[in-house]
Amino acid sequence: MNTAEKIATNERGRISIRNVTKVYDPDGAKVLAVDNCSMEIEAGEFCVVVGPSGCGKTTLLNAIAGFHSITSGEIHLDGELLCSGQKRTQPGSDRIVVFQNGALFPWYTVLENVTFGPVVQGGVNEKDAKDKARAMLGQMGLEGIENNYPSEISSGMRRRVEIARAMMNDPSVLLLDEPFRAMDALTKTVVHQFLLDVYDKSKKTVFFITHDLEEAIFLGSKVYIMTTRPAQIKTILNVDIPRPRDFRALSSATYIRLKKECIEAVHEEALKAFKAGEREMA
Amino acid sequence: MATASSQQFNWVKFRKSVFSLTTGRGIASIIIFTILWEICSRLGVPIIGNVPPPSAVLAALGKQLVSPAYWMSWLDSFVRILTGFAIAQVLGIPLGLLLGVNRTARELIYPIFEIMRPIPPLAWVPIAVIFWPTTELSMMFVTFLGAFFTVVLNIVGGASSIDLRYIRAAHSLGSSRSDIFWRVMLPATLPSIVVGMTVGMGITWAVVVAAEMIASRSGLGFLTWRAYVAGEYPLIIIGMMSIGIAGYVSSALIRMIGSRLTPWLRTF
Amino acid sequence: MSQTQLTPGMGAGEMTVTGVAKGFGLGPLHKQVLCDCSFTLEKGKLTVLIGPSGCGKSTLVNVLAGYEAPDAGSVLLDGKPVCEPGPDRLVVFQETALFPWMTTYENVSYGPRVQRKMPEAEFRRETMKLLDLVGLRDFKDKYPSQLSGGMQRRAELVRAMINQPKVMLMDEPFRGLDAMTRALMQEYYVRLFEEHRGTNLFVTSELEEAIFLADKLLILTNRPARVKKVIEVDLPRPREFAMLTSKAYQDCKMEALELLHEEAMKSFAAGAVNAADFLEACSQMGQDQAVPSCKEGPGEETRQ
Amino acid sequence: MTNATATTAATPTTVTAPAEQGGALSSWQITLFSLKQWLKSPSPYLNVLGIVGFIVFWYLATERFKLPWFNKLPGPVAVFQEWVSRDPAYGISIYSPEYYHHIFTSIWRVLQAFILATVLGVPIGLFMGWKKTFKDYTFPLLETLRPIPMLAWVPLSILMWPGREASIIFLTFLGSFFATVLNTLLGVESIDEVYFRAASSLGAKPRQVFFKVILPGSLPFIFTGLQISMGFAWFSLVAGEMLAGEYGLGYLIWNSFIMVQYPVIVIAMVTLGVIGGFSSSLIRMVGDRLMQWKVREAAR
Repeated sequence: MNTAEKIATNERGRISIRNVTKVYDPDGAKVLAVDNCSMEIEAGEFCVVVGPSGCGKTTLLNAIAGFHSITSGEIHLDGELLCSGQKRTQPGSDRIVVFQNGALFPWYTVLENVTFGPVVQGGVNEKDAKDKARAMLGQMGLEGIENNYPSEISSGMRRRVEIARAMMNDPSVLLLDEPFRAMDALTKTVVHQFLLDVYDKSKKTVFFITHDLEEAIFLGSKVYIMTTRPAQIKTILNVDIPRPRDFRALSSATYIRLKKECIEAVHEEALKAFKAGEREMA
Repeated sequence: MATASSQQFNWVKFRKSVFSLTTGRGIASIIIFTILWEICSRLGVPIIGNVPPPSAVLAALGKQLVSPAYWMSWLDSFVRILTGFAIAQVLGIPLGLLLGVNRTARELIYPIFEIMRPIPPLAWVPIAVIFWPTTELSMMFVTFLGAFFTVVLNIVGGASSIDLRYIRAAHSLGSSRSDIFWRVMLPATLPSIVVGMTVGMGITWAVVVAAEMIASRSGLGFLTWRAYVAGEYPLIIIGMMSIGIAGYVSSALIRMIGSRLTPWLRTF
Repeated sequence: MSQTQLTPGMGAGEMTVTGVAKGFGLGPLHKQVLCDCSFTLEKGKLTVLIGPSGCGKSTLVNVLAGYEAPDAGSVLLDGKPVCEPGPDRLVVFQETALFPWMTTYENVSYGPRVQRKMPEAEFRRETMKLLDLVGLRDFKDKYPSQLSGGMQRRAELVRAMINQPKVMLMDEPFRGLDAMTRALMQEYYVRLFEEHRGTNLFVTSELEEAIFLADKLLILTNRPARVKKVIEVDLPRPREFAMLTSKAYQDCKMEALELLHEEAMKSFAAGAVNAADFLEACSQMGQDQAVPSCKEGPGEETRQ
Repeated sequence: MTNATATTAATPTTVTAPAEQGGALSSWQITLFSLKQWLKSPSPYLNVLGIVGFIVFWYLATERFKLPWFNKLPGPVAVFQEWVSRDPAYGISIYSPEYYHHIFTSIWRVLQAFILATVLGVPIGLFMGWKKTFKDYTFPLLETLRPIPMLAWVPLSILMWPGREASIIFLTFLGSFFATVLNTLLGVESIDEVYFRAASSLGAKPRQVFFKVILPGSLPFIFTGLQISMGFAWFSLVAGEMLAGEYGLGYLIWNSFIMVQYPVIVIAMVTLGVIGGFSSSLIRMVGDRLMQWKVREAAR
């Protein structure tokens, strides 16, 4: 199945993370957030990273996005060095992030938000960008809300608009930082399906962070389970549920088997993180 | 590790914050400002040239620091501030709480506050002078007014925005009416009381200085005004600086007391 | 007193709700929220209330707690009518309503302190014991803002438990926690319940959580809310996470899901904004009704 | 109540009917209905009662019973008679051009100072929030000057500027300038980091970040700042005019005090209050106009 995926994808979006280590040093107390972590993400792969909160997953994502530097190791995108201990490439529209609590600009309408990328990058006139955005929103089933402000639409809608905003820029990689956290289960199922549809159509590389195991298995092609801080890879899971997936995948034998397989591993890490968190707070 | 650093004094953090670029730039900017001021003043640049140069101010400051009259002005101003401010708290906090808790009282009295609010406190000076038998009392009254409005308005705002869940939880847990007031409403409004006090203190200083300039024979405001009338221009700057320091110290004091009163708001 | 606390089922009460109706607003702005709600919270049972988004679950909790009087119908606790809030029916709120200005210890001991029925020494001992039970002894002098989300929920649980209420009303208490902490808290809560066997009402919008916890599942209809169906959940106790893949669980989920789906369709027809997402979720599932699948429950966009 | 219960219990479907009608009602009907409800509640009467009670007390204390201390104050009747008199005893009433001259002088001064403070303060504040280096150099200076109350600047300002007009405007400007700068800075700093990250991730260049994120994002704070600064402007204007003015409402208050024309003091005070309140609501209106997204958010 992997080969089939490869043919469908253009070859953009291969991420290779090599021996990345990150040490935070605020006020002299050294905290090891990521410890010698390596991953190879194929172009067009849906990669999900699962780990307890505060385990350093976000640090990894921020390094890829260009928000943070790393202490040592290297991250490459399509063979080009993105960042290493010495170098940090500025954030750019080839790696777009969808944030935890959403980052649609509240002062722009949905349409203005979606056209933000093309407009600031220049090269397109505003009318073309708007037409393209309308077409894209239409394709994604989001028509009729172009002139609303983000505060006026439901949280599920908001997250979908944000994904549309990212897709407008035709990025190599889509970075999702626990985008569906704090959503109730129902809304989640809707946005999950939406994200899967977008992925199936575009075959972009997706780097998805979450601490919900079920979500991870349902969405991902490959699931990396991380340990608590310092983050290391504990298990790698190949999810061989065929695509396109929908909710039925959740009751498939493969899904239940995979879930059973790693529920213990995740639970153990969660407990560890929970205890560690309490010790730190005491 | 984290526990250790939170309890012991963190030297690395301290060094970092004291010897940072930000501090250096801050000091540099003040030094540059002072030098520019000196130069402009000496060269007689229009407008700024009329201000006495820092060197003259420094010379005058030496004389003032040893003069008892200068320190008497500090004392006089502080007495006025503290009296006016204290009365404003004593009357304002209960009234604010009453208006916050009791709907009828709020609807009856609050509109009067709304109407009075846009009138600058200074506009009250003449009326106060007419009303009160002595100037001292009228100045205290104006000081009081400045702080009073701010405190009451802040408390009413705070009391009416208490999260309903807290009151409900307290009800459920079996609180009496007085328990709800003392253990829930009061602590929940405390942060807004503190904010009201801090802002009120700032206004109080502004009002006192103005009142002293207009109607008094003592205090820091009078010192500054007299310096102008008498043509001792460096003394104007000294007066201004003294008022600035006094105002800053009293706000810092209020903030300190405030953070004592609301330990749960401290950032850890 | 402390002994009774640990004896299963002791001090638990039975709550009977008959024909409760409640509406808000006057004249043309009137909105009927609850209508003819009748059910019983059995002694020592964990009843879970689940219903579509914005259907009035919180209003119902407010009525049971005595914060709001019903327009019609009656709420009886052990035969006596409920008319005002009291420590015999305690509410654990959405997010948490720990008083931010009190330490954990002061929060937990608040009830006995203001009820003035127990001498200080006794409730001090009791508080410490309960804090020990939930592993918060080391945090007794911390303010709620210094606790993690999970710890806050545990503190709030014991703040209610110390009063030995006849009924505990949990209004979506784990809302807003992340998936992992939430799972841990569910486990924690279900252990606590299985030891103490008080009468509990648990309100949630997550079907998976509901079935995992419940003895009895009450499904509400759309606004104006009524009890649509009562489902007995006969999964064995103690509950384990492994049960989430069992046949009995799947069957139960399927039944509940269908009912919720029906309600969502109705609410969509009535033009509710929040229902749009729900209906979409359902239509995705509608492609294959035979397999009741995805973990899922009605969502609530806005806090009530 | 029992009647209502019967219908709800018997035919649940009819219960939804009023709610649906509520949705179909036009907005002005709902407004009208809420207005009626409001008039039925005690609040408007209590509001009026409070204000009337205050005026009655003022009247009784000053003009009727002439209580000690109060008897020196002008009473409401005297003030009102003077205010609407065609032939005012002290020369100030709604018919005298003098009155409007004072008002317009004050407004004109505030307007100049306020516009100057906004034009200078908002960009400086935005720039401080945008470039850390700039903030490092300017902020300590601002913090050193800020605790000095505007009024303490009066003598210096008279000394610095040629002519009274300039020094009064300078004072008024100072009052509003600090509030504007600080609130703008606060506004920039209150913008969630995530918006900067999103913008840079979408390929925005620094200049675009400034115009498309910093400016709109800090607008709510800027307008709060402008309202506060308008309050300070009037505050310092009154001080400046009292000490150094030749016209204006502050001068009118002080002059009437010296000339023992007490009712005029109250007239001027009330006028100040009305204009002050009006000017700050004007700013709020402009703010709402510019921040449709905020208004709609609140409407939800």
